[in-house]
Amino acid sequence: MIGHQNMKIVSHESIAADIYELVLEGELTKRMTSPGQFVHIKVTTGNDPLLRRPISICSIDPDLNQFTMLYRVSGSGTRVLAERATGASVHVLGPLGNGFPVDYLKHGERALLVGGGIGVPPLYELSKRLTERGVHVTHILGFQTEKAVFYKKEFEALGDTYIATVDGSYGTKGFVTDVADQLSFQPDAYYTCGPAAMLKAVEAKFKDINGFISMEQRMGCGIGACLACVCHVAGDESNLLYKKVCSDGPVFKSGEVVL
Amino acid sequence: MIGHQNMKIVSHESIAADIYELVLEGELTKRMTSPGQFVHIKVTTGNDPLLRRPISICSIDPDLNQFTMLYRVSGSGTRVLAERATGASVHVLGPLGNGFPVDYLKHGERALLVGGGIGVPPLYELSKRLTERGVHVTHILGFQTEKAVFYKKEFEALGDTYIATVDGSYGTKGFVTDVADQLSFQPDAYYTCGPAAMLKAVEAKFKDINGFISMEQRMGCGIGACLACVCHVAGDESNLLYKKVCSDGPVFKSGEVVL
Amino acid sequence: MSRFGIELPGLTLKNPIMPASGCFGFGKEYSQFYDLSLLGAIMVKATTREVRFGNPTPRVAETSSGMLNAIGLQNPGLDHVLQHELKWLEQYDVPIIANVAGSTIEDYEEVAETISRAPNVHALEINISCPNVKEGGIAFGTHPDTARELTEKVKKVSSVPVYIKLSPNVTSITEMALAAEEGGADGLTMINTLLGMRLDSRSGKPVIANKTGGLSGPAIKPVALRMVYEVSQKTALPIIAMGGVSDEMDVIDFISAGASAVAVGTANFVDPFVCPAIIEKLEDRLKEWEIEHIHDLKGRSWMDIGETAYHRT
Amino acid sequence: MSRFGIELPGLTLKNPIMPASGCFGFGKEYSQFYDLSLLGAIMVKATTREVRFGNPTPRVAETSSGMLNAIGLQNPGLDHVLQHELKWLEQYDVPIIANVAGSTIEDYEEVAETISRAPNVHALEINISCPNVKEGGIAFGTHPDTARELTEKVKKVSSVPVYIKLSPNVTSITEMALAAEEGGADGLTMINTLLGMRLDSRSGKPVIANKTGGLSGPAIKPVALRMVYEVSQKTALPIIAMGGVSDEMDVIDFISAGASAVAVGTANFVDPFVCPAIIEKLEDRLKEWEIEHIHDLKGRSWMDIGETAYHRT
Ligand SMILES: Cc1cc2nc3c(=O)[nH]c(=O)nc-3n(C[C@H](O)[C@H](O)[C@H](O)COP(=O)(O)OP(=O)(O)OC[C@H]3O[C@@H](n4cnc5c(N)ncnc54)[C@H](O)[C@@H]3O)c2cc1C
Ligand SMILES: Cc1cc2nc3c(=O)[nH]c(=O)nc-3n(C[C@H](O)[C@H](O)[C@H](O)COP(=O)(O)OP(=O)(O)OC[C@H]3O[C@@H](n4cnc5c(N)ncnc54)[C@H](O)[C@@H]3O)c2cc1C
Ligand SMILES: Cc1cc2nc3c(=O)[nH]c(=O)nc-3n(C[C@H](O)[C@H](O)[C@H](O)COP(=O)(O)O)c2cc1C
Ligand SMILES: Cc1cc2nc3c(=O)[nH]c(=O)nc-3n(C[C@H](O)[C@H](O)[C@H](O)COP(=O)(O)O)c2cc1C
Ligand code: FES
Ligand code: FES
Repeated sequence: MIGHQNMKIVSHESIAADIYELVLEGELTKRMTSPGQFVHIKVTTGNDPLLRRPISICSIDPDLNQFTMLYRVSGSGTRVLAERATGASVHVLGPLGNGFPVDYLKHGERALLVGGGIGVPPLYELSKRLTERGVHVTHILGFQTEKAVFYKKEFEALGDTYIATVDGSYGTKGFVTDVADQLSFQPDAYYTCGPAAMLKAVEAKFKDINGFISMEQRMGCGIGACLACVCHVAGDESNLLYKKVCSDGPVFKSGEVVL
Repeated sequence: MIGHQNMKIVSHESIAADIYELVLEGELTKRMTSPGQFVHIKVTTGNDPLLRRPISICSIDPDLNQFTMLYRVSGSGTRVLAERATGASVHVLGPLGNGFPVDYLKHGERALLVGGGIGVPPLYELSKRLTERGVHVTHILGFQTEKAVFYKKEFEALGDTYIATVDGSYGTKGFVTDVADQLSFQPDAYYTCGPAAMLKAVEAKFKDINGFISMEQRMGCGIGACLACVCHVAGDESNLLYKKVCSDGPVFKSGEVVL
Repeated sequence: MSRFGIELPGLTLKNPIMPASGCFGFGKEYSQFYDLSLLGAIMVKATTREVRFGNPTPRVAETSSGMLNAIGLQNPGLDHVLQHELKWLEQYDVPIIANVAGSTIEDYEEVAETISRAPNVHALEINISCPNVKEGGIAFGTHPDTARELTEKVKKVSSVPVYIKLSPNVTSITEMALAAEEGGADGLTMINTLLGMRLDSRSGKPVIANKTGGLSGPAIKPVALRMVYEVSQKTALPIIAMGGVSDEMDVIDFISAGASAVAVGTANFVDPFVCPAIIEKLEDRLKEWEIEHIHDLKGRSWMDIGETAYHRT
Repeated sequence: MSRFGIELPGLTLKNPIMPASGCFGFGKEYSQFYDLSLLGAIMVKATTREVRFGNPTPRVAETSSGMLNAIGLQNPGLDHVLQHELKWLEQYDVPIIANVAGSTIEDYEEVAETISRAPNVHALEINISCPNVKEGGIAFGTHPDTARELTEKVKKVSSVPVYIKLSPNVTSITEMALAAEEGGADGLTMINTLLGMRLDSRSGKPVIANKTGGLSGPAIKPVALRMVYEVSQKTALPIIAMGGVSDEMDVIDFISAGASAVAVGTANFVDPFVCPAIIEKLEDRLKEWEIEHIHDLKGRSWMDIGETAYHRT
């Protein structure tokens, strides 16, 4: 169930170019159970920035009552967030939306996790959960450039991890699909999160297997009330059906919605 | 000359009900020479609150490159300021305006300093400067109630100090003018800062001697450009003459402007 | 009597706070956070005759102390709203204000007539001010004659009192208010959003797919307050005010400006608990100030002391 | 050629940045902070025929991401402005845009005729949009016929090009722009402030002595941007845009919306060094983006790629 809490910043550091790792502590963590869900953060009090920011849950530590999010500083809100110091608190609404189904795969099956840029974080908790179940996990992570790469070691600890960078400064030069082309096995399912173009390419490439796709959209409320974040339903000729990314998603089955 | 600097908060504490003492450090302090001048503070980055806040310089420590301001939390800006922690920085523009003339009185003469509420702070540096010159200083400080009293000891260290509270919970019950009625001497000049009603009463009471009155007005620019803070010139029948509180004041000679 | 009870045409409000149309869906999402019966009323999302998908995404963008939206009247259509959304809301003890939109006068008439018969719909809010659709919407809200005519027609068919929702994107909002009054409106709701836009600085293109959108939130409060202040001095109609309300002080400001009740829009997105929080803090504040009834503050921004008019029960 | 050189009627601008009228006095105060010759131009405070004291205080109030002002055209009058303020400004290598206000058409004509002859006045900005005076001001700015007539009359007597300053408090700003164009205006400046108000929540009374005031600052940027976007598509007149500009990205947005140059108002109060800071950062940004000339970005919000019109020298 969705809750809300002023959560304490217990650690906050830069881990790659413009990428921060933020660890928050509070009872709200107890409600976080499904990887791929997100939280809605009010980065500061006051009216500027006004809206909350949707950020994925990257990992959950129920024992410590802590969860981690990774975010990229891009606009006004994340810029302010990056200045908030350890000990301060931020207001968190969440967990929101529906995450990746962890139990879709059984022990011994093979999962392919494909993340692009700031779409990588939610795959981390997912990968932990899948490996706990005995699912074999392979990661393909795409970044712009070497300096933007993060959490490589963390993912490597869980399964094979391939990195692609657009400028070739690290790993394979090119896109995640370029790495996927060279895969020596057929996964039983894929899980992906990243920029829309990447999601489309991944869905097209793996059209024969089932996948779970986490979408992004500009949000107002984050809880399904304002209809800011809708997408069309795949195959709907009336063009009148819709899903809300915030509350029906952000994770959809492949082929469910129009990317 | 007016300067500007991101100044570091070296100490920040609550010293009375809703009253905070803030010590800022930086080279800008070097420019602060005249008691009664003020600074214009941007309490936080971002657009809300948008405008700077005018706050008087309460004391200056040129050796440490530090100055102190005292402020009352009343609205959105001071509320945000009160949350800023030691180590953080606030942007300061100043020193602004014209302060109290310290050299108006000679060694051995008597100054009466009358402050009301949040008008008290600028009198502190003034009192230090006057006593340094050998001027005998008497303070009358008015507050709403006992809990709102601050800097009593600091003023007592410099000269006789009488406190009035509106509710009588501390010192004389009533207004600063009630204390002034009982003064056993005639001061050679008075210096006053506080709410408009108090300034008027003080000016009326001491109409036979010269005084220096620090005014308050809502400000835009703080530097004389926007004409937000004007007041009428006393005795001007055309009603077209004006002074700007920010740059011609905030300190005026008694009888100079319409209070 | 409570500090809060308010009688308005068609509406008996427990308190002056209600969510604004389009910012609360049909209530379902917020019902997970608190009991909707706490609210003074609910202004539900605009309903049109047919189902509408609305505009392409992105539909929202943030601005300094505000947000832009161009949802484009997405809604499941009149029948579905009646059979599902309003039906579902019947479990709560809260009057519903149905927000009516359309492309033609006939659309408005049909929706108004039908929806006004729903048992829990106690008033209509006629949306002649939506800036985000090509036909209808704001066009009706910027010409006094059209607004008057539309009000008359809707009044004829509605079985509950009719509030006209005014657009701020006009030279004289008072003129529009008077046109609505002449048309027989029972009340006014104001303001809808200001037409604005945001560009992506890098590409130079509009962030919102619809290009322009409606500006809401604290940024527009000064404009909304001024308009309520102006209009409340010129018409006898009760006003439900909105525009940037996010705490109890904002509510007091709008009541002081002349409003009878207040709606909360964008602030629900910032804090889903904002409506009950405001109700609680408003009650505390009135107690602290020893104000017997919220309407003792009504119009005090422009009334002489002592002149304060009571519109209470 | 520089990335910045811009030719507009009457004006050769070193760069597209100038302080907005009323937010910079006649420059003296800001000259203690930097060399005024750095600026593209200076829009000086409104000048009326006679000296004016303006409105009682308080004259300003803060709002979320904005401020209200009701200065009321305080100025030392035409003669004094000519003999002292403009004279003093002659020491700087910067074109002056004189802001002209009045209560009657004759007032405007007289001020325009005389002030346009000052050697450093390169253009007039006709303020038909001041919301803070009882007579004149905004009244001229909300009726197309009056605006057209005023423009014609001022054009006849002015010896420099005439820019009309548009009010956002209208149903159709495009209509007003076209009226100015028909009247013979050489350019437009937009927007002036939105009419708004703030109440003191405790007393319920207006904070500003004049009761209402003009809203400026980042809060109004979305409205200003939308209006520039609309107007620039309908008229051939160059636009000097303003409304909430506080950094170089805001400048890029207004140029992308269709403006030829940009003025900075309220931001000068927040940071007196803002104009030269913007000029510097704008140049850096264009370099980084490999944009040869700022006008390569002009109108790109609505123009198709490749269609970008150059208004450069
Ligand atoms: C379900 C979901 C999960 C996400 N998870 C992460 C994450 O784990 N880490 C991370 O860095 N980013 C994540 N994002 C993207 C993140 O929300 C945006 O980068 C962020 O909101 C940008 O805010 P800003 O203040 O930097 O930018 P601004 O430009 O100031 O934002 C202005 C407005 O636009 C919205 N916005 C801007 N970019 C995006 C975007 N790409 N997606 C959605 N809204 C946007 C903001 O939320 C805000 O309302 C996620 C987005 C969604 C929808
Ligand atoms: C020359 C001068 C010296 C001052 N010195 C001090 C001081 O040493 N300590 C102190 O606590 N206060 C001082 N004040 C008053 C102080 O500026 C206000 O209390 C403060 O600006 C209120 O800000 P806020 O964010 O609390 O209120 P808000 O209500 O959020 O302020 C909104 C706007 O109104 C202005 N404003 C509100 N109250 C006042 C006021 N009384 N005077 C001027 N502007 C106001 C604010 O600056 C801001 O622009 C001084 C004022 C002036 C003019
Ligand atoms: C996302 C969103 C959707 C809206 N949809 C509607 C609507 O369907 N009908 C309507 O009359 N007003 C609609 N509005 C306008 C609000 O009801 C309200 O008038 C406006 O947002 C100002 O109030 P606020 O500043 O509190 O948000 C919408 C506003 C927002 C932000
Ligand atoms: C204090 C103040 C005084 C102003 N005086 C004038 C004026 O004399 N003439 C005028 O045309 N505009 C005047 N304006 C309007 C500005 O020039 C500008 O159009 C408006 O503030 C929007 O820009 P901004 O958001 O950058 O401030 C004034 C604005 C402010 C804030
Ligand atoms: S963000 Fe409001 S419905 Fe999804
Ligand atoms: S505050 Fe601008 S002139 Fe004084």
